[in-house]
Amino acid sequence: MKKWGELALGIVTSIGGFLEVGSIATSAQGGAEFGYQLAWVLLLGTLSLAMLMEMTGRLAAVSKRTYADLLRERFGFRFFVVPLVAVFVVSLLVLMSEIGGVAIALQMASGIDFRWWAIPIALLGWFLLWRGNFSIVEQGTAMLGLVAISFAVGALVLHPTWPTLGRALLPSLPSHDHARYWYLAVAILGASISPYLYLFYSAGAVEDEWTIEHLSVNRVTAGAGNVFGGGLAIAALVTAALVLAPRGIRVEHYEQIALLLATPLGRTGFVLFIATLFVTCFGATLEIVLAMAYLLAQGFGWSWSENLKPGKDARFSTSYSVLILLAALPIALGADPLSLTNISMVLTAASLPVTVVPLLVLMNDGDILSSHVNGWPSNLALVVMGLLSLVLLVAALPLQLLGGG
Amino acid sequence: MSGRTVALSDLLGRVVRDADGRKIGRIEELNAEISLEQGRSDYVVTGFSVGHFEPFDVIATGNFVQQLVRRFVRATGYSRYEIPWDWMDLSDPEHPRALRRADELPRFG
Amino acid sequence: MGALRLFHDVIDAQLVDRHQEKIGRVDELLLELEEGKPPRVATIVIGGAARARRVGRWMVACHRAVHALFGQHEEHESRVQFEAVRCIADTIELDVEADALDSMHLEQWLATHIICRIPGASGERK
Amino acid sequence: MSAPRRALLALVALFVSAGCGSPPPLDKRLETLGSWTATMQLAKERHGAGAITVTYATQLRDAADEAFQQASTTIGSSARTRTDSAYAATALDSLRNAIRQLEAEIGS
Repeated sequence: MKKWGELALGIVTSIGGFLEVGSIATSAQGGAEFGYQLAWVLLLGTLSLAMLMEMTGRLAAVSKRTYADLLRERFGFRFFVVPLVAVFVVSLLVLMSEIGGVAIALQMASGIDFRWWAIPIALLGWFLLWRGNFSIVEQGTAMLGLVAISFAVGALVLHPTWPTLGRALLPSLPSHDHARYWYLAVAILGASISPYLYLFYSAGAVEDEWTIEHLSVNRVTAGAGNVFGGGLAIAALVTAALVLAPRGIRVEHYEQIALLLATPLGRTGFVLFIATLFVTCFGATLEIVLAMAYLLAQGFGWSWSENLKPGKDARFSTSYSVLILLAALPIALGADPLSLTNISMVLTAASLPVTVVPLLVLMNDGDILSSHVNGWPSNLALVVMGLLSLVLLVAALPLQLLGGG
Repeated sequence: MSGRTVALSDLLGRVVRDADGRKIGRIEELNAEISLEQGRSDYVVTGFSVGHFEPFDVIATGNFVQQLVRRFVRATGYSRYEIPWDWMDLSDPEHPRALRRADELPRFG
Repeated sequence: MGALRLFHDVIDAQLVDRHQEKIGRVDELLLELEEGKPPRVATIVIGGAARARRVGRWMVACHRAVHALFGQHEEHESRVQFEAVRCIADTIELDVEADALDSMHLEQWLATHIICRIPGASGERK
Repeated sequence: MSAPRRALLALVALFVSAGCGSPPPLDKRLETLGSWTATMQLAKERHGAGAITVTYATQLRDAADEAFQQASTTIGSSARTRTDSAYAATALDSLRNAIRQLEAEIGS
């Protein structure tokens, strides 16, 4: 029975964990401006994330060591500095956007300007991390994250034309605004394939003391869980395509996105959207700040675990405490959450090579994975993923200039 | 008489030249074993692995690139010399020299 | 413990003390060279300065600047003789006490002065 | 510092400066104004159907107002010919009306 419990938990975690401010904002903007057409990018992002999480999960289950730990130990500190700095900077920006998302949700509900909510949100998040252990943080936010299913309900109520959606799952070129199309594609990929997701996932596998028996749970969690999560992001895109696009509404401010569910589902839709934005962004806030603390602690060899009392891992708990408050400052000072989100999503896409390419070496290292090394299909997928990440790195900056903002 | 001290990371990646001054590759690994002497059990370096990447040598300074290339590019120009410690002159740690010509050194790959 | 690969197995490895407490990583390994003798694996160095030196001058400058920012001018570095190594596996166990290491200064300072002053911080597991 | 790392830093620096581009062309401006007009109309309809709260609708109105103020001061620079200015004027008018109608809806 324990295996089924973990299976359900696994799926719940990735459903709840997938949607966050980045995927909601980029899917809404994509649907509003290009209808169904960008659905294939979400599919590509979801499958890539599922693959990367399966691999980092397998790495952690077999070797009992996290991805960040192996990155430092196998390649040396001189190399490790690059992913460390890149992922840290990018995750800090995404963390700010997530806190912005929660603040906007509270502003829409209360009418009090989002700036006032930033510090209280950070303090609440800090309190949960300080007192709660790993499973409370992971399962609590994921269970609540299921409210994101309201996007699927919203999309269904609007009766999407399935054949068009089916065709949109295949890559297609835009008819107008090429730079904007590819900019949103990069932002959507950045929103779905975020390094903190698989760093957190591999640390979670160690926190949950996974062993080789968990490889099947790992495959299902990384696979099915993420496909479910990606499905919700596609639902958000479809809802925007059916509500915003026909009316020529482009998403310039977060507030506009609430109309997505208020249109098909009335007042309940409006309330469900605010709950979804609040819960998914708050869950992501906890996940990102923990992932950053894990990255530092595992990289420098400090003691770390969300299951230990803070006194036992002082530098680890100081890190997440300082980071969550630091990330709340720009929002408290009035930084625009939507442009912050867009820039952080594109930067995330640009930072992918430093965490994807090293997997090529680690996942084929018999010392670490013994018989569980990558088969040729996984290696092929990883090489394609590595090339895609290099294309994103090169394309991100010009697209930010041409199609951004 | 305690001798000079050198940091391992200062040796890794250093270009090694053979007795004739020809570049034979970069230090990739140092192998060590326990030696029991005067009642002390110390680890001492028994040999140096010096890797050579014909086409990639320029970029193969970082260990990451070496591991990436070595793992996937068996065919092209990767070869490794295993140099015993007493054939390696470390008087100047920044310019390690092998005390034999390249063709006399045990070679793999 | 047979043959050892110093880069692969030792440097950057996770270190633990007698009680399996994590005490940092092997940030540098010092070898002692003596005429006519094989280089001896002498000292494990744990500390930010040694790490920074491995990356480059700009990193050393960054490291020093951050320390100065926090008003810390002396370097908290630990040099442990390689004889203290008890076991080498995924982690390297040293026959030392975490509290006795200078490189653990920040961990102890934070724990006593800040963390344990906040309720819910002391104790073993949540 | 090794070449790849210097390139990475240059890339990031370029990124930060990428935030501020040149003033958007007129059609983008008109699209934005049209988008906010449509947002006001949808908000009015949704509020009428009891789907959204007054608090939320007011925030949408404020955001639209801000877009309107910004456009009315800066649209002159993109509208060169007389026909452009005509388009700009009508777009501004329709947004102002849409905002007024929403205010009437949530005011009542």
